[in-house]
Amino acid sequence: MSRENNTVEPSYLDYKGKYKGIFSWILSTDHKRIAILYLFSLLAFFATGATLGLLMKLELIAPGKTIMTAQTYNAFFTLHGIIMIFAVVIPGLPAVFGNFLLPIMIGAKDVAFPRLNLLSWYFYVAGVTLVLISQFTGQGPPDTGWTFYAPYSFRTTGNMLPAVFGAFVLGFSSILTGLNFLVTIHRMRAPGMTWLKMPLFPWTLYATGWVQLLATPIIGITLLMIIAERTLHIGFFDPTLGGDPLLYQHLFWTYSHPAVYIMILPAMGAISEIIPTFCHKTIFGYKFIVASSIAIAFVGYFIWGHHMFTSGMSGTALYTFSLLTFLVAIPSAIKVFNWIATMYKGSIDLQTPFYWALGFLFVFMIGGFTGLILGSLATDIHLHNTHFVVSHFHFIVFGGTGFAFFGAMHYWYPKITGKMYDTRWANTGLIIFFAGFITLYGEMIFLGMKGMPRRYYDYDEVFHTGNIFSSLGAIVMYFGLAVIIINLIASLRNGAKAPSDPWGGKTLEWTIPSPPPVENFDEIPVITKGPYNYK
Amino acid sequence: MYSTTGIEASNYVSTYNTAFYFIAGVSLLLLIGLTITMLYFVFRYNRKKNPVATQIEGNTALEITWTVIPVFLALFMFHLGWAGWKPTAKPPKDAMNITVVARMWSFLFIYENGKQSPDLIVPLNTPVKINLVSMDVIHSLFIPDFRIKSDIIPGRQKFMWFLPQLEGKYKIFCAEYCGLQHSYMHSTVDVMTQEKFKKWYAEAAKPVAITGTGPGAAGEAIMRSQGCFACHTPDGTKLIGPSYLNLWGSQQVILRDGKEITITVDPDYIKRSVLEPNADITKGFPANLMQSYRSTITDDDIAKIIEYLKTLNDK
Amino acid sequence: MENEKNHIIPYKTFLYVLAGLIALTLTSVTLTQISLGAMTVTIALIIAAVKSSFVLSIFMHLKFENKMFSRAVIGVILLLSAVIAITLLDYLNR
Amino acid sequence: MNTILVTHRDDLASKTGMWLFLFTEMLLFGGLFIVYSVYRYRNPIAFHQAAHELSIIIGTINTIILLISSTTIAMSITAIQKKNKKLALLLLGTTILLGLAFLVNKYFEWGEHFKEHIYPGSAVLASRGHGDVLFYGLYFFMTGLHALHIIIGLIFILVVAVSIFREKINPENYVLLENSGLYWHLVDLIWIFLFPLFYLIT
Ligand code: HEA
Ligand code: HEA
Ligand code: HEC
Ligand code: CUA
Ligand SMILES: [Cu+2]
Repeated sequence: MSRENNTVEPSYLDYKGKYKGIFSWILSTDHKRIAILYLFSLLAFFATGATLGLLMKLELIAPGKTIMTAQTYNAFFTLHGIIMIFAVVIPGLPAVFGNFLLPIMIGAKDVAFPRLNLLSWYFYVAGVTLVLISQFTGQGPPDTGWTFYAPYSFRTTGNMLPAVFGAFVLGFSSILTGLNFLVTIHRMRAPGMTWLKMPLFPWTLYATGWVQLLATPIIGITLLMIIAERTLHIGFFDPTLGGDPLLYQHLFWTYSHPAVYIMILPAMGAISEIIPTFCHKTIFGYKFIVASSIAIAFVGYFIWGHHMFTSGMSGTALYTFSLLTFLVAIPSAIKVFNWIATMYKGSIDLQTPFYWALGFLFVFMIGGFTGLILGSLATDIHLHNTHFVVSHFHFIVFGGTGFAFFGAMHYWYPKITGKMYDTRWANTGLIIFFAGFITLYGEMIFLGMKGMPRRYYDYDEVFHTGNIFSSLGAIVMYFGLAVIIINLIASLRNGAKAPSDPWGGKTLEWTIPSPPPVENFDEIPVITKGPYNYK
Repeated sequence: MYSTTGIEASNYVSTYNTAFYFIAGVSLLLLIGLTITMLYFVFRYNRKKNPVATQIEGNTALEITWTVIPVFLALFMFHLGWAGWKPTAKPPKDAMNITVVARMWSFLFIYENGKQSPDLIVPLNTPVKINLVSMDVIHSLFIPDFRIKSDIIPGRQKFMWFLPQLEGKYKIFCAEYCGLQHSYMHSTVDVMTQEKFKKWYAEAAKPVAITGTGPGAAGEAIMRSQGCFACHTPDGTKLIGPSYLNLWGSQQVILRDGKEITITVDPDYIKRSVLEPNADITKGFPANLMQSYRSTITDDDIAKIIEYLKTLNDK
Repeated sequence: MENEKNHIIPYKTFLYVLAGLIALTLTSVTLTQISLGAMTVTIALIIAAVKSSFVLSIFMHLKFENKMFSRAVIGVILLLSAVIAITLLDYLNR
Repeated sequence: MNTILVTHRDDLASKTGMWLFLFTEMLLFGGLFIVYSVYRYRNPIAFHQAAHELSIIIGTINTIILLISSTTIAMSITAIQKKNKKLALLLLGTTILLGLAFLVNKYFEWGEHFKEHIYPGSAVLASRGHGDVLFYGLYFFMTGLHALHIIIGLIFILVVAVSIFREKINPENYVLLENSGLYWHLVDLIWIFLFPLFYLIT
């Protein structure tokens, strides 16, 4: 801590480089500045997507037309899904916190390919821009859902091409980030940091990197095939040309199932950082957590078929996919148990990030358990494409990845900005948010069990009561989120100055000043001990 | 939809319940147990109560325990799911065959004697095998009360079967997103006693029930059962396809082989529009949305449809 | 730094490999032209696999590089084969 | 490794990065191979007969062209290691010429199909049935994507050649040349599989 005030090096925020003003950001190859670029663009897209979600819920508050037409509703859930999946939760933690912290946590000065890193941000923004362009050009917005199922995606008059191409470009951005992280982790760990001395967040980024690298090309080529089929009428998936629509689903989910682990693994990594810090205790079962990350990444590659249980796959395929789906739950179970065991005999400091971690554990379990119910063949036949599925993935995507994202934001906020935030407001926001969240998505479980199909603009009267509750939950959540975001923004101005290690964390990022200097480390540290050493 | 009365509307309800209640039960126990443990730790090992943490690196015996137990639980969950699915693949030999033709945005059920109906009418306690045919995109036939659903894939032979066990009317939904009116693509299963069904089935002469009276009533009934009104309106509102109002005898600009020509709407044109809708595309409307009705509409029907269209002029 | 071990492969090696590759190509062309029934696919693919292992190990230096690279390549190939196999699990059993 | 960032150079890192990129390329084509195997399995006869119409001669010539070009680019690495700049450039030039020859062949081959009105979306093709539509769809898409990779590879090699000429790539620092070689070999590798799948298995 002694270095804090007499550093010669300016922080990355004050650094004066070649360029001025906004150019010093959008042309910067500093991993920390790129992370901030990602953070702000991502929050903007998240706000867009979340507003669409809220509007959809308002439409669903009563049967029949409430505030929008069916066409608008269909376009909304499509855009909502595309933005939330491809532009928010897939890049989410890796692109923002991974970019900022990965090099620091492994004791490096930057990622392996800084310029490639900046390029991937440009791809990211370009991809989302294309998706947004598709809304306002051509004959109406795309209306296929984020899954672009064939053959509907060839029949619709919606403006598919920019949206599909946008998703393709976003995939490219994701690949470049993954590639960069893999090389960085392989080549740039500080001297003495062996694989098993690496903190868990970089470990999950490593596992994620492989999934990004090896799964994303599959959707890339699939989206290219859709484009070719729509423009050149090459027969791939359209049954009128001899194609098989199920093959499209196979290819789509070959990527999109592993993609859900791209979303959750870094989230699990962030939770694995938060819990030991606030328990002031080394993590329980480090090696098992590492192994389970790799197991999730690996097994997760082979269970895509559980999205197609009612599509008429062969019995053998159903058997295999369902069995493997249950097996992939085991590594997640191991993680949950180890996290809870870490709290045992800890010295728990109840700060906002820790509350988020507790919230994460709770909603992640609900999401995971609803996942198990969907993984079972007999039950999925009834629940597939109902609001039960919608509930499952909001619990686990928003509840899992989203909670971890907000947890990480509150955990690393002092490091990134150099300011402390107001804890009281942060906790208030969290409580409102949590209450809204459970009402909103909890109710959907029962709607789904009753048989309310998803992507329904209008619904039967029997579902009305449940939808009222659910929609009210969305409004409550809206206020909670507003409190949280406003508090964080206000703290940028009013917050107290953050010390270099406000929480008593032991990983490398807490050894350097807040905010970090441009080069991260004056001197590259030499690692001799494990990452969570509280002795 | 989600009956909790304990009476099972189809043969799948009990297998569904077994799997669901086992998985949900174990999950709920774990959720409550783990949450309480977590909260207890947070309370008991709070910094105020426990200022110094005890460092514990791990415990291999524990790790093995909490790996192996979930593995067995998970395998059993899988087993229940598989056991519940298996019967769906094997329809009984004596099952009654019905074909469903799904298209944007209606179902049409066709019986072995040629009878057509927009609702699914089945006899109690008789296994029913439904052959699934889609004319355009993927749809999905979903009967929540029966706990059964199956996608209907264009270009593929598929079936689903079930045994209705309780008299009554139940909802059918389309559960695969299929475009604008997806949420309006629903229908009803009507499970009736064997005798009642036999009577209904024997009224084969009239494929569809005519509700109205007047010259166009038969045509309108056909169009209602075929689902034409999902895309066309009789009152001039533009939906997906052109409205029928004042269509008959009017001049229309159409695209034939990419060239614009003007035609007069006459019986031939109507016939072409219904049987080969993608040969002539009305200007300003998308091609490939309306698919041929050759398999379900006869020339006789078309004549009736024309009678109906005539009634829509100059209102 | 690891940049030091620059293995130099003599020109001759490459020419031998090229000769081998061309020979294999011609073999595969002739073999598949005689009708071998179901074996044709297998033979053609085996020859292609042999050819690619030459390209990978010699042209692409895998033989002389850190073992990590060859392991990764094998891993990726196995992964892709597994994905194809699982997809076919559906199609072969419909 | 603790040198200052700007002058820091890590050849192994850039080679690792290149390999990882090649993995994504392998899976990109891998997706198409999945499609190919499924449709071949479902339309064995049509695929069998359609493959007869492709010219084995052009295919074989193109295979050999690519193999030679792979050899020349591999040899140019040896040349640069032996500090023989002229030979390295000559070998790279040969590679580029061979790559262009491949494209010219492809142009004539495709032209032949177009003359027979066989191209995606053509009425003639549609009238021949689903199996043919799928076969030719895959054929044009896969060889087209492959040709696109050839073009990208040629540009890459051209850049490398210029850098060698300007001695930016030199016996001390030639990882870029190695990377362009890796890319080119991958393109070759993919062709090694495309060739039997489309031309030979008849
Ligand atoms: C972050 C993203 C994420 C994650 C991590 C998961 C995790 C899981 N998902 Fe989910 N899923 C989605 C995102 C995600 N999912 C999305 C977006 C969709 C919908 C896509 C669409 O159609 O639009 C979806 C859809 C989906 C389906 C398809 C439903 C349908 O359409 O019919 C299925 C079916 O099997 C499924 C299963 C699972 C399972 C078994 C897990 C498991 O990994 C969960 C494992 C976790 C636990 C089980 C909890 C912790 C464990 C314990 C506390 C110990 C006890 C455990 C045992 C006894 C085994 N998911
Ligand atoms: C990360 C993923 C994510 C997130 C966070 C959300 C968030 C929300 N989603 Fe979801 N959703 C998806 C991913 C996600 N969604 C996906 C993949 C689908 C499937 C799409 C498909 O079918 O193709 C889907 C589908 C989906 C449906 C189903 C549509 C249907 O099938 O008929 C519904 C319906 O209610 C819904 C609602 C919501 C709501 C109310 C929120 C809310 O939680 C949003 C709540 C947030 C707020 C209300 C706060 C907003 C705050 C601000 C605006 C201020 C912020 C300011 C700054 C950041 C500066 N979503
Ligand atoms: C999926 C939506 C859809 C359904 C269902 C549908 N149509 Fe159409 N129909 C269209 C569209 C779109 C057009 C305009 C494009 C074209 O001509 O193919 C059209 C055009 C027509 C035309 C030509 C109208 C004109 O202005 O030239 C007639 C007649 C017609 N439909 C009759 C029917 C009948 C009869 C049925 C039911 C048996 C039916 N349609 C069902 C979408 C539909
Ligand atoms: Cu038909 Cu949805
Ligand atoms: Cu999944």
